[in-house]
Amino acid sequence: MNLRIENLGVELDGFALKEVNLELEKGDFCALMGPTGAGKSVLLEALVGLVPLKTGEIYLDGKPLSGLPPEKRGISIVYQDYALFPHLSVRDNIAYGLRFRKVGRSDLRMAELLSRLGLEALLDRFPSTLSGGEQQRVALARALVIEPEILLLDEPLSALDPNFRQDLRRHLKDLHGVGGTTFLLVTHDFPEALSLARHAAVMVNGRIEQAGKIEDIFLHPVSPLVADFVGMKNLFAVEFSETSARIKGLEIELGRKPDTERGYIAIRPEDLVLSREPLSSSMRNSFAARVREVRSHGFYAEIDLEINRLVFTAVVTSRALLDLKPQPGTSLHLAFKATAVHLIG
Amino acid sequence: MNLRIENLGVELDGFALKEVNLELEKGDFCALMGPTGAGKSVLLEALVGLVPLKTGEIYLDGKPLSGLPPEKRGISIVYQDYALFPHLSVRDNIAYGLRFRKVGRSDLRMAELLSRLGLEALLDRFPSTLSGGEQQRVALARALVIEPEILLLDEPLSALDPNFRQDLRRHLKDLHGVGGTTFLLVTHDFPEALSLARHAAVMVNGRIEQAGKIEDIFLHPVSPLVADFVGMKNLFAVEFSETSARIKGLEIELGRKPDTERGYIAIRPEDLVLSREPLSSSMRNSFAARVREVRSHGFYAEIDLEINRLVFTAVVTSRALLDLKPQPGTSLHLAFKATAVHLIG
Amino acid sequence: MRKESFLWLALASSFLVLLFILVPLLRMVSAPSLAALRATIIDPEVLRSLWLSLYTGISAALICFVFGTPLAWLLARSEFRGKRVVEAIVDLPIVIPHPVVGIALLGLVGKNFWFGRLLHEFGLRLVGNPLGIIMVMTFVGLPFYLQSAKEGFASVPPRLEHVARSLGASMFTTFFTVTFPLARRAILSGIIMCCARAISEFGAVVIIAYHPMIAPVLMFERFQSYGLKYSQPVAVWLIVVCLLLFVSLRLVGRGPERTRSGGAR
Amino acid sequence: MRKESFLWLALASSFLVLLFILVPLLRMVSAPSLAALRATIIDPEVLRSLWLSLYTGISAALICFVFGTPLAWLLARSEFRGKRVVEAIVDLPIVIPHPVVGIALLGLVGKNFWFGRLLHEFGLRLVGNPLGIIMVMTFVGLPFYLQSAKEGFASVPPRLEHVARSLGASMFTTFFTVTFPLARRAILSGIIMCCARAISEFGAVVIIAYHPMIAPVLMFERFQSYGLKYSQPVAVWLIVVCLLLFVSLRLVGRGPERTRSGGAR
Repeated sequence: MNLRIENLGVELDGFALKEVNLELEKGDFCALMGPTGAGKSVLLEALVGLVPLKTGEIYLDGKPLSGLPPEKRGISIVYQDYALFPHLSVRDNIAYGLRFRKVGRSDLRMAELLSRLGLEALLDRFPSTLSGGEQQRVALARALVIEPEILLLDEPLSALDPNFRQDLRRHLKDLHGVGGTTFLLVTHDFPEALSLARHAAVMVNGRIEQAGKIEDIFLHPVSPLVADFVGMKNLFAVEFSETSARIKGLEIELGRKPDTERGYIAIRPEDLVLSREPLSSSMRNSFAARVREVRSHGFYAEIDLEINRLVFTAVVTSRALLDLKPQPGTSLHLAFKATAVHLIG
Repeated sequence: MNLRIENLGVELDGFALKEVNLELEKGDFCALMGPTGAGKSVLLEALVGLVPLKTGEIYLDGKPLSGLPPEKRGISIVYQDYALFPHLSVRDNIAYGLRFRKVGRSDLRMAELLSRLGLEALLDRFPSTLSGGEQQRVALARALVIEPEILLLDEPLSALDPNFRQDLRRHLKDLHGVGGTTFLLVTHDFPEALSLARHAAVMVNGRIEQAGKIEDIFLHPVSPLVADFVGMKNLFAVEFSETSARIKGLEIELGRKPDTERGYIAIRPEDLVLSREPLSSSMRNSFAARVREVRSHGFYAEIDLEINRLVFTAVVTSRALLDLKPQPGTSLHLAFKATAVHLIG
Repeated sequence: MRKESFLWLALASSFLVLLFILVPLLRMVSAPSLAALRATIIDPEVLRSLWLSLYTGISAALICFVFGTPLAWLLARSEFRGKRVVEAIVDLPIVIPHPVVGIALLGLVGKNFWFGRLLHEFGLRLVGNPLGIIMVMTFVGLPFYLQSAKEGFASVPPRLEHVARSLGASMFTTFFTVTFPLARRAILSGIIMCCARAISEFGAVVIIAYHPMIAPVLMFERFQSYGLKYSQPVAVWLIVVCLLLFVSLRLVGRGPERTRSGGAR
Repeated sequence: MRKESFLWLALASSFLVLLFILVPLLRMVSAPSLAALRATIIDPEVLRSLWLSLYTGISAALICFVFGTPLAWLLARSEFRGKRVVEAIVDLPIVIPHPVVGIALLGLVGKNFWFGRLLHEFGLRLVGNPLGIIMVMTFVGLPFYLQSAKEGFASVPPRLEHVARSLGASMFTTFFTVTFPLARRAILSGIIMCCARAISEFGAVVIIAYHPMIAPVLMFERFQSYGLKYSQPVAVWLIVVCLLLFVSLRLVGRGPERTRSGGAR
């Protein structure tokens, strides 16, 4: 294991991290997700060595870090607000760390980063003359040129304009392949994590709720909190009987028999199929529903539908919206496969 | 016309509004959209009377406003950062304007707003103890209790957490129905405008590029700038011949004959239909394409496809993604109706 | 280890600085015997000078408050050509050597200038008079009040004023219901700093008015006539009176605020 | 109309305040004849006192810079119990009446206290000596330097320091390559304010050292011995020298910054 966080606890102004455990392999790209105030940034600060640990230990390549000051840890950080040195040129910003860490072939390394990030033309400029996207690329170069063991990214995209965001996302993917550096990306945006990371951990209230492959978290959230966070809108507390789940008189076919009698089921909004007429299809669950509300979001729209006072949210493209023409109060048919129903907790 | 802006010009620190014309009917809900820095907030400040006009005039119910100080205009404003008075309780904040404007039945009006916005329990609290969503509801009540002619909303949702955002959006819709107040909402978020407003104006570089019904702007943008802003990703400069458009050897059927020889065409990403096998359908345009990149965004994914070095972007649901399994380099079939092709400019 | 040595160095240097400020003051306060202190505070000359220092200082601070507040507001809220020049002018009284201040004011209101003679004809005696002392104190105290009040006004978000205007409040009402209440603490701090600076002034006052004697002048006279030992008790009492004044001002200023935001976390 | 009347009132009051500060100074500067000014500046006693004022003031500012910088940094960067007490202590020299400062320092280093006698035995004479003047000036100038330097450090985002640390810089190196360069302007301002306050001091210096005479003391003596007219030229020259010093310091401090961010918009 490259990075191992063991039973880490931090207390800070009444806010606390508790029993945080996490392991990252060398060269991994892990996303640390969670709602605002979950403690993601505090965990990063603990890794860098800026806040004292109350319990636990952090190991890097097996060596404990807790005695080491930030400058001895080999952990670089990139902040949301770039944090470039305003009194230094782009060149001096990027080269800042090189005088402290002896990096072999640092000239080559620097040249390669500059060319990959398209920064050659900006070397003599000062940070205040750069766009947000350019500044963040400089910050990335500065953090990576010293070949850190770990690169921490604290919501590096969220201050950027959408156009730059996409651009930087591509750069991040690109750079991750090159060195052996492990990336740990903090974000409160699940789609962003999904598009970048291989593994992920979801943090809620100072604890890690779930960690693992990002697809697994997306497909099999272990708790309602995680389910809600990864966009499983249709989350219901149900009673199981045989291979079906019951809630408010509604019987939902699961196609398999759960271990417990009670639990949660969740269905992704995009797994709900809507139609004006009942579909004759292989989908095991099909109901007549009443439209409650339609929220258009440009590319896609969310439709709230009611069945027996149970509200389902479906996502359809704006295109489909024009075909379905759903109006609050009218009826539509709603169907979904038994395999689209996820059992939680 | 309730509000008429005629040939308005403003100069401010090197930034300028030029020849702004806009008309709003009484009780309208209009969205003022545009990228950051387009001058939307400056226009609001000109309406409130905080920046001097260089040219033009603003008429409210036919009367010119330019001589009037802000307090005589009958135009309320709600800011992104709430701008509540921190030294006054919620009650005193909301009632602040009532001592200056004689509003009939102000008690009734206040009681109704409090109940609609769910603020009754918060009356004795101070702003610093409220959540962002609560603060914005108080700001709304404060602005509306004096029954202004016009309510200006300066990105009222963008500082809120996504959960509160939806909640406040509903409140805005609800409140708009009640009084006769005209709403003018500034946003740089097209989906937000689409879900709230009836009419819209798109502002770019200090000018109004297009104004009209919001659906018309969505469906028929007049310029590439507007098209890009409302999410028309597939925008190409083409030559027309008969009822088709040519670009890089590709011939796209339009189903109608354009007036000009050259121009732009745009196709919404969600109007592109993807399939693994060629579809035998009524769609007039069908091509084999190579997948270049797939970007997942949770509910939906964007796929870049290449045909003759022309890049198309399609939007599909995550569900469809699992069926199509597109990998960079593989082939897919891309089709769209002739009616999905929009002629611009 | 290196990290700690840097911190220790900083701590050591800081301690040195604090000791340098505190030790002389503590030594002075502890030097006079209680008997000497008691004898001093019933000396009518001392009482008169303390009282004179207090009321001239407070008057100067109030004058700064009344006339300085509009200027502080303008400096915080508006941009205009020559603003930096105005700010430099406002800071001048800090930079001007204290006897120079006295000489400059005396040159204006003294009898060898027409303006001074004019004042004198109207019965307005400033030289050797509490009014003259207040004038000098206002001069040296102004920058301290303006600085603090300006910062106070600048920290009130202009948006709050815009909202108040759009809700129907005039510029005047907006100032008194929004801007001023929110800048209250800074304004009070400014008044206290201004008052403190005024009461501490010696070099400028001594030129305009050796008599009636404010406390610092009395102290100086006793030092020159009788030596260190006889000036120390007056110094102690002056410091005690000033501390009482400032602490009570702070308490008065803080009281209402607490009640008001009682619901705040 | 109401809006305008409010603005006019504010403008009128502001003008009054600016006139109150400027007119006495302008009157004083214009009062002495050119001949008197010329005669004054070749007077060796005046030259000596100006030079003494300058070098003691600059020395005091440099001492504040060297010993005060760590304290300013700690106050800007760390939270600790009793921080408000430390801040109050640091502000004390502003509030203490000037002769009291002199009396307090004299009480410590004078011959009727063991510490003073100890210093004297080691050959360190402070009373009636430039060293004593520097000590007094350091005392009164400290708060001005600390205030400005503290604000300068506080305005440097801690994140920049965190990044520097994570890139391998020690606390020490981070301070000298990031924190200090970014707070440079505020530190320079602090040095200038401190120097100005030091040179302007009179009441405290006159108690520790009437001789050798700094310029304000000389001015005071000429005022007392010969009257207003003979003190004005010295005052004018002192002001001219101070202004030259501060303007050149500002220019020196600004020069490199401009070159460096030459590419900035």
